[in-house]
Amino acid sequence: MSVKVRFFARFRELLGTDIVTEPKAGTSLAALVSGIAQKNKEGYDAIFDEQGSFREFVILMRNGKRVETADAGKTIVADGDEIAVFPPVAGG
Amino acid sequence: MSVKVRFFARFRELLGTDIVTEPKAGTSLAALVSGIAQKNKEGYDAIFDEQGSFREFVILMRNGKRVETADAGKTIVADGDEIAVFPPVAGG
Amino acid sequence: MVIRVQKEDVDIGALITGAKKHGTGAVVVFDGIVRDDDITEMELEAYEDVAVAEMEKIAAEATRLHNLLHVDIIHRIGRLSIGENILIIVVSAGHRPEAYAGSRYIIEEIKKSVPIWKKELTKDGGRWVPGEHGHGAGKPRK
Amino acid sequence: MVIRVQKEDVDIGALITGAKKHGTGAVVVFDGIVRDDDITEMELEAYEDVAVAEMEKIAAEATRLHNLLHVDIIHRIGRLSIGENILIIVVSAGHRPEAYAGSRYIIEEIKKSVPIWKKELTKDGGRWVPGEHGHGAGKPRK
Repeated sequence: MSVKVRFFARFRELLGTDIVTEPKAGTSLAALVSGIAQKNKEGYDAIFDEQGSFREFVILMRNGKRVETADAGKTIVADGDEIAVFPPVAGG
Repeated sequence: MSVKVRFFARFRELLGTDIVTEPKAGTSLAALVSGIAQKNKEGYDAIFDEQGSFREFVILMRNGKRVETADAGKTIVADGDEIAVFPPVAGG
Repeated sequence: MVIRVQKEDVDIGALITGAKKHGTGAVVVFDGIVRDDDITEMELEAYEDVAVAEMEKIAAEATRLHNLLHVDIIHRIGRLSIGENILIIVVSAGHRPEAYAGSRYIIEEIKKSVPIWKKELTKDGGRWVPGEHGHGAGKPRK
Repeated sequence: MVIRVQKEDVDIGALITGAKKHGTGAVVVFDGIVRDDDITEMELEAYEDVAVAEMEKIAAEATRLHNLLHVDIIHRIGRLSIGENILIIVVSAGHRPEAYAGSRYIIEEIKKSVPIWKKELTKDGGRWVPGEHGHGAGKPRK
């Protein structure tokens, strides 16, 4: 299956964006993002704390809908999903 | 001496405007306006009540400065004065 | 700063461009419009010199109270059709709270104290619009 | 109703004209501007589909809460110079309190939940502008 991961703003600068991955069945949103982020230590540290938990301010979306980071470990990604990971918004 | 009286809005429709008068020395603002208004009963009644006092909502200005109607009887007009008489403002 | 009572309409886009003084982060525009309250047209009348002087005082006070960087106030008079601009207020400030508050301050003060009157013209004649501030109108300002 | 994320600037005068729906008595425009905070330029980035969908929700909610007659929201992205328009909100309503309140509601909600980010470019590099709402961003709406 194929899942697209989009990082924005500072996370995009550190990790790139529109990353198409092919996770195994049963992969959680948290594991997916963690796996991709590990390719760049600074990018990983921007998103995850020392315990490997999402930092408090990180925002996750799955197909345009917010997923609380506390639920990301039990949210299983599906084929065709678009995952977005971004810092607090600052438009306007 | 010469004093100009300007009525606005409904008062203007009833009494005209830019009326140049030549009051006697010592004429009060109240007497001046009352004298002019008497030429048209509807105009007079729009500005004065049955006791001949200014109606509560009437606004008076002398040379662009507000004069409280309660003070109009003791305010003596002077040569070159511009007196304005108008209902509550409704711009904006 | 443009503070005017005039018959002509105005180019709001150009006013906005002119309001972008150094330090501007927000521009707020208020545009009061002739509303279709079963009327045919609206006729506006002003005590012009006093109206302009009063609007200048309001603009200065708004600038002081709300740290505005620029203020324009154009109040139209004469005969206006439904949908036409009556009053245009353009303010700029460093940040949005000041811009909104300054704009709102100006319109509320204009309603209170600027000697301008509106007559709604209808098929059956016309009616003078009552002021929102029955007795406060034209009160001396501190 | 125009709700858009785009690089191009927009003709605010034309938007105001388009906002004058039947019953309009007041139009309020908010124009957010690139402020000169010792920067050279600003670079804006959006999660576009979600940003537009979120702004559409905000416009609908503002319309419902404040009886608006028309709403336009244009949020610009890409690289903008000092003094350029970032965000233009045009609302119309029957009366001014609704127009001001609706406009303000929209900008505050955009700041909270629309996935757009700003980077201030400086002589020494750049800095991402922190959001005003650290953790509320993108919260599910009821």
